[in-house]
Amino acid sequence: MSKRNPEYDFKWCPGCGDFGVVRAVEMAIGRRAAERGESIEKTVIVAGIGCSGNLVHLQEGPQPFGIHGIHGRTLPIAYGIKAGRPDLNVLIAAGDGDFLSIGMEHIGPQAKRNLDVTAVVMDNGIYGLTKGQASPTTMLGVVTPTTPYGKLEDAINPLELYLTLGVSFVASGISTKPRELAGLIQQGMDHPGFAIVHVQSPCTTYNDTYEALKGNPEKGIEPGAFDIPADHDPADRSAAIALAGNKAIPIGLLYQRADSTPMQQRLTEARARTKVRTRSVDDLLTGLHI
Amino acid sequence: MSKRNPEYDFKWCPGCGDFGVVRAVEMAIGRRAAERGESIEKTVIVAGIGCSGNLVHLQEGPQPFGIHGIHGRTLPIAYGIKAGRPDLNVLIAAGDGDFLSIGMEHIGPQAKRNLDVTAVVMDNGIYGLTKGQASPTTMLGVVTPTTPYGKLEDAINPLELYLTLGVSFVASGISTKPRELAGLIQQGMDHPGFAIVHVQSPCTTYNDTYEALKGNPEKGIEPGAFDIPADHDPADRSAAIALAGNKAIPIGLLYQRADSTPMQQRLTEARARTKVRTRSVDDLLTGLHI
Amino acid sequence: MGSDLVVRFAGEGGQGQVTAAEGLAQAAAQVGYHVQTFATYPSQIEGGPTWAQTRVSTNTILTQGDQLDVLVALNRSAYETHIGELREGGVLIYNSKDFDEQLGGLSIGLDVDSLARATGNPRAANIIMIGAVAQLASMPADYFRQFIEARFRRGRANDDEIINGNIKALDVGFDAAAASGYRVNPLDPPPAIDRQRVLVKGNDFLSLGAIAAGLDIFIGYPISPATTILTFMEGNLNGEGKFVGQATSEIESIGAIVGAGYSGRKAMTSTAGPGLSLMGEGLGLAWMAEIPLVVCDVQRGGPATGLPTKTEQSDLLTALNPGHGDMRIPVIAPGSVEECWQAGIDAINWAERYQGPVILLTEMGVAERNEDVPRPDPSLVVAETRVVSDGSMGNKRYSGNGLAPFPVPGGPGAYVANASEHDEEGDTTHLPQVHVTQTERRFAKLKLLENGSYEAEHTESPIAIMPWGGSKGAARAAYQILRATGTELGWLYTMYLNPLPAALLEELRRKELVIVPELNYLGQFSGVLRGLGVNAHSITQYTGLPFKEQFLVERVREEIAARSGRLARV
Amino acid sequence: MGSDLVVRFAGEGGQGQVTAAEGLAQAAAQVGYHVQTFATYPSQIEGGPTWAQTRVSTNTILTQGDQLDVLVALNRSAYETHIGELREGGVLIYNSKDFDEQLGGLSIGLDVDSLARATGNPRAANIIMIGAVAQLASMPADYFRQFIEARFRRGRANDDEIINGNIKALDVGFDAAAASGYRVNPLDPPPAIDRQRVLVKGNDFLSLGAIAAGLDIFIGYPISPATTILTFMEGNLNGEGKFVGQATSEIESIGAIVGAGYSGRKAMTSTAGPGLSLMGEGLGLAWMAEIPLVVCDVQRGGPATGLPTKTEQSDLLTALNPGHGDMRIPVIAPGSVEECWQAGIDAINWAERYQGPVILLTEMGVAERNEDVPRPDPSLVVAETRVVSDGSMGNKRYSGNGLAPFPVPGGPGAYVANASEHDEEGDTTHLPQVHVTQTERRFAKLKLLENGSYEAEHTESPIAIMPWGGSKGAARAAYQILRATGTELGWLYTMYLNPLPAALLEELRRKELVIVPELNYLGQFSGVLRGLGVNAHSITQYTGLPFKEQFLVERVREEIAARSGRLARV
Ligand SMILES: Cc1ncc(C[n+]2csc(CCOP(=O)(O)OP(=O)(O)O)c2C)c(N)n1
Ligand SMILES: Cc1ncc(C[n+]2csc(CCOP(=O)(O)OP(=O)(O)O)c2C)c(N)n1
Ligand code: SF4
Ligand code: SF4
Ligand SMILES: [Mg+2]
Ligand SMILES: [Mg+2]
Repeated sequence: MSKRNPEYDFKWCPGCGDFGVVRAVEMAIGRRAAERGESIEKTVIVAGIGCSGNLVHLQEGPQPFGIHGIHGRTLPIAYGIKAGRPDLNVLIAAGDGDFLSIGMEHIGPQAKRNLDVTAVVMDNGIYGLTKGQASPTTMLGVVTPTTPYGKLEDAINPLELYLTLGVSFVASGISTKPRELAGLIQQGMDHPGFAIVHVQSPCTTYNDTYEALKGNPEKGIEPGAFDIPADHDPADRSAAIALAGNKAIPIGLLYQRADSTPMQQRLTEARARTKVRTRSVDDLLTGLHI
Repeated sequence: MSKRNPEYDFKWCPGCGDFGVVRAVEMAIGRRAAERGESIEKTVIVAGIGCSGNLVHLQEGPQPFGIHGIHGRTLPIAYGIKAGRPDLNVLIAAGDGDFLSIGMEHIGPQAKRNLDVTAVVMDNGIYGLTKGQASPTTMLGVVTPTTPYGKLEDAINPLELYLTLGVSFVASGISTKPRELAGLIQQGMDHPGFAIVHVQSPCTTYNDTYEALKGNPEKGIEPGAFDIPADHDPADRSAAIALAGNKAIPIGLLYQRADSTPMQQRLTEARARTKVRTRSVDDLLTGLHI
Repeated sequence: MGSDLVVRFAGEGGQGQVTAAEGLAQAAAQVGYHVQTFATYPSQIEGGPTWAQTRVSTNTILTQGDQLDVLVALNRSAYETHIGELREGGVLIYNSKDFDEQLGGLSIGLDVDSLARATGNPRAANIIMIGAVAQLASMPADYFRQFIEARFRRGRANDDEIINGNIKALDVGFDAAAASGYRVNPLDPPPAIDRQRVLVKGNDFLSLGAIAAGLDIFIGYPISPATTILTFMEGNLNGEGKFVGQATSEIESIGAIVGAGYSGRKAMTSTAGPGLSLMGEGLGLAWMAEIPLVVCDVQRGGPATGLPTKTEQSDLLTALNPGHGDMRIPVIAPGSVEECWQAGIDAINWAERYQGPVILLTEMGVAERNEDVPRPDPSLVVAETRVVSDGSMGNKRYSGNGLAPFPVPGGPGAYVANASEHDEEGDTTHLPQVHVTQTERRFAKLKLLENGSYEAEHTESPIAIMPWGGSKGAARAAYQILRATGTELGWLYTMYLNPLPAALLEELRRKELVIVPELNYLGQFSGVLRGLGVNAHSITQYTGLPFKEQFLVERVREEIAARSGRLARV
Repeated sequence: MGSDLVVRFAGEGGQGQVTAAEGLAQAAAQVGYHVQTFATYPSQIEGGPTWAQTRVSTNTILTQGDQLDVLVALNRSAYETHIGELREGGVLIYNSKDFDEQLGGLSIGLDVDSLARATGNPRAANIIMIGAVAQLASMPADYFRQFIEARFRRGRANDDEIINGNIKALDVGFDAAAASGYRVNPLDPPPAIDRQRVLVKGNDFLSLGAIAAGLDIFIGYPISPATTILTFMEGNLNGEGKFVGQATSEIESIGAIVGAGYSGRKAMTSTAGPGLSLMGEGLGLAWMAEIPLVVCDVQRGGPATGLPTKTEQSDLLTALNPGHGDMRIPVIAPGSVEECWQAGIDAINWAERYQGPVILLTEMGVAERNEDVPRPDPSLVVAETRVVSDGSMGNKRYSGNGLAPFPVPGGPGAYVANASEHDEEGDTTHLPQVHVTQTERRFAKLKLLENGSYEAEHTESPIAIMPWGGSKGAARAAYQILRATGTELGWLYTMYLNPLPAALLEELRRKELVIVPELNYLGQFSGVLRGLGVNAHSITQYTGLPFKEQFLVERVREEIAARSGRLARV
């Protein structure tokens, strides 16, 4: 927001990973706008409901447009925005619960259309805003207020899921490295098609995974995340799937489809190919004449 | 249904693939009940909305229970039935639109819980009941009333999707071979966990794929389906994924997880492990005493 | 009554009843008659009890017709179900292949399939039936020959062959009926042909209206009886900046048109009850964040999956209040195919005018019926478009007590469109005073829609009949009969159900009794009217079929007789 | 008034206001006072304006209290926002670390954090504040020492140390307040301690009621302010045959409890407005296929995401009519924490009794507040269970005009539970007569629920006040004040909103005017009542906060003065 309202401004808890993500988003959209000589108002942030989605209200400096809707529906809204205005840059900001639980149904369809938007998914492995219940990425066996005997469901592997659903750009970031994250987000926005940047963004209040992600040799904790080796070829989908299947979380660009044709281009091409004639309402009425 | 009402009984079009599927379902549940000395009433068919779902009304002979609900929600309903009555056999009958479009969100969660039900998905690559619109399995470029320039979305590969989502039993059948199909369904029901039997069931009215599936050497049409080689090991998930990735559709059992622990068993084990004490309402009230 | 002909084709799905009824209507319209069709069938692709009806008249037509002049029964069960509706002196044509016992009354047995095969065109059964009906109604054969010329002359090599085959079939029908010696009341010759008329279905006409008002984006999911709007749009809403998409569910549809409306475009979706039920949360978002969009709900029988192919007016309460919290969505419900055009235009205009969601509430009975209506002139359409922000308000999206210019992404005035309560820039706040101000502002905007037109006749009468939606025709017919037979009764009608035209609401509140015929159990609209301080009482019907005129005449008489102490059913 | 104390702790989220308020309530309840708490905060984990209030009384408590005897302001903005509600002679305690300017009136500056640290327990700030408040209200220190004993004595090695630390903190608070020399009206000594009372929140009590009525299956998705029902169930609904699950969405929740209800078990979910909006289609399925189940909707501010942590009564229309088509879901809305127990029981019983869905409609203000209530005796609960089919009806699930035995899968009587219109065995049919019969049968079953209890006082008065849900307390307080000051006014109340107890509806229809205080914009319940033929008119408030007693007193006086020609707002 452009002005600050100390009376009601949203606040994340100290140390929340989302602070890093908002910085990365600002960097990415600011830099990209500057590079293209575009105004920041050409960018729309579509936010989910959760601590994460509040990112849309916490942009510093020149303001992008935003829409902060209902739980789980960022992708349908983004689909409509791009249908209406293919020229806009659409960025999604959502939590793991929002994107992968209630909103999960919307990923596949956008992948199949190759909708030209970039989703930044802030994964803290928990429902933050509703106070710490299990999310789809919470591990099997973890105790939360809704899983008193330990979570009974297997966790989702989001990266593998995106790849199978046919998402044409899949990257993985971490909130502690906002600069690298900004780079991935910007790459995703430049990609012509559906891009997901899945971010490890720990919740200090309900699921503090900083140590688990970083590792702690003294305590014998292996790092839960690792940088994707430089020799990984992002055009190689099988290699990407193999990386995603790793026990630790690969950080970096996993996959980018080379011949990515986004929705709008498909439509334009199909219309041209089938030589659709645009008939006016008057013509159409004439066709109905008795 | 037990009695016939010629005034309003549902009818499939002549040649509809669903005739083969209903036969297979009857065979499977009838034979299984007989083998286990169980009454047929221990089986519930949860039906989706579409031509396919009407299978639930067309059972011959002794009647199983059925629930014919709303479009896309077979799996949530099945989840509730098993939560309430783990002893029942629950079979789902749904179309490709019902299961993979509006109902798609529900597959992952049941896979993660490993809900002990068997879903028979009747895939005709089209919305039959609403008169021939594109479905998620309709191929890119196909012209339908809703895709006048050819379908713009890539088709889903359902088998690959199920495998990635973690479904613990994945089979593929074809309506022209009801006996084999019955076998797969029965195996699915015997499997302790979430089983999907995805069936090619052509729609003679809107998408007649009999020839495409069978092939026609005279016209140079390669068969669109092939039997899974006998040496395929269903315990091998990678091999199953490779099979699913084939251009033609593999028919047979693709995958069955060996150590499949269904939802109810997970709960029972977790409760035992954590030694949960069941407290009566009286005890709970006493805990609130002033 | 000599100017009127009602024909029903009844049998099982797949026997071509709808084609026959529409063909008869088309032929009759071609030569200058007014026509209206109606069809009803079960929710399946093959089989099941199906019938279609055509009314042909020299007068404007209000309903599909109560009683049949001709019943074409294609099987025994159709005969048994429908014979009771054949008027005295009416003629039965039955499929003698299916049941050829001796039937009483004026009946003609025709083995239409064999006869069709004999013409060399096995698909000509419909034409044979049309020929027989035309002969019975004394419609000159020439009219139908013209129709066949017009319909089948398409510049193909074998046009002549096809035309001759069909004319032969027509003659077979003519001859068979002539041989029977039966006649129904002969139709007067048609009025002079008005080439400024079109023959159109409700769903198509409404789609055309929406396009004429500038619709840009349409995203929908198939569902009977709304699917034909989606397919019409897929076929016809194209060109620069236009987009039509098939969604994967109604939850995706509503989300998508929220996004499209937010992006500055005119957006719409169509659905039926089950889809509307899934859109409640999304409609709340549109209400809260003030996004212009139109949801067209084509009502069918409810609740749940209900009766997918039957007509009912039972989604009104959901249309007004589709989701939790305080909202009251504007609703426009066309009463006839003719009104669908303007309803389509107004729905788009209203959404733009008050910056919010609008429900275009129609119903199977209007959506799928054919009517001949005056051809509208698209050049006269006034398309309204929201006032766009020029950035002079900074980042403020909302201000004061009403509407503010709409900031369009890409342009100046960036803000957050927020489904949580929010301040002027769209920042979330729960301060009590902000919720009060914003709630009042959202409702105040409805005032911009209170100037809709309405019909009022005999306003001096303390009792009025006020139908809504597709029950208008039957109510109007009943009203005319009642007035003609000396009943003191006023007429009130509008397609603008919420907000009601302000002057109409005043008029309604002055009435001693307002009788509301509606096709639902609860008496939904009369309940709403009572909520608004109107002493309204419903005549309900919930059969899945439209009202009959005579039924309403009798029920209105009863209501008037028992007018005191009217209370709701539940 | 000497028997009453109202204390508010206000500041930013995370400063422990809720803990302080609940601690004070607990301590006061422990020694025999009646207590009630109330808290309000924004939808975020950290920060934002937050306050919590405790009322302590020697009498039964109806509301959280209009005016404050003590305001504890933890920052400047809290001071500014709330100081206006401090009664004359009330005392302000403020955090002198945050703002230590000279303030007028009776004010005590305390640097609570430093003081807490000085006691050796930095988390003892709450206890210090409680001590100060107790001293100001002349509550004997002994009571609080007892409370600390009871609360912290848990058989740990360092129990003594912890207890002594907290007693020290208590004394710090006592001393600071004593040093100020200020006093609020002293509280009378508590009534004799009633050990048959429990201190409980609405959500917990309602959950206990449902469990007592035999709830088997609970499946829900987290959402404020309903999440605590889900977590309560996860923790406490266990044992043979019981199942609790976290769903992945509300669409999954409702589907799942339909399945569970169908399977023969007692099933329930809980949600708030956004989830309820997503359940419309599923509730239609339950209505249509006649599946017993309970949806508990804990109302918050709406529409859409709305005000997730504020209280409002704006989901009523959606509860009654959650989806398309003709339905009218039974609704039970408890008016206090005490009523939550019975409401939980009745909701389960109703679902079983009429074989269909029931909505248990509560609200943030009731769900999260603590009240001391009489301990119910679970052995006296009458749990109703649907009559199960013995197979003697063959495959018929439905018959005649009302209820039929319920065939449970696994047992005899296989049928299809069908969301499309259907015959007696659940086979789909669209025959008009079947839709008529089945619709009427579904509605006729509501008659089984019309015998609910209600409160009626001074029925001779032509005007009555009739609140619903959580507005009961404030309305009751206002009613008492109005009667005491000579206003002629009757009292009507029930938690059974649909169907209303038949006798109550008659009573309501006899009234000249029924005044309905409710927390929404539309005046939802009065609109429903007008639909039922009752001349009802609302007093509305939509601030996200509960009513104040004095506000209602004044507004009721105005309504009575202007009683003629009452019409709805929209
Ligand atoms: C339809 C609906 N259901 C439930 C909720 C309640 N809700 C708000 S945020 C949230 C989950 C938040 O988790 P996540 O998306 O992971 O975001 P986080 O807070 O962890 O960033 C839920 C369930 C809602 N607002 N709307
Ligand atoms: C909520 C909702 N949306 C849409 C529909 C309309 N509808 C009925 S069946 C169907 C699709 C049928 O396709 P599929 O599931 O593939 O079944 P098939 O008829 O091909 O067997 C649709 C969209 C509905 N009944 N409910
Ligand atoms: S609860 Fe967790 S996710 Fe939410 S703001 Fe706090 S740390 Fe961040
Ligand atoms: S439309 Fe297709 S799927 Fe439906 S019954 Fe006919 S052939 Fe089968
Ligand atoms: Mg999260
Ligand atoms: Mg299909």
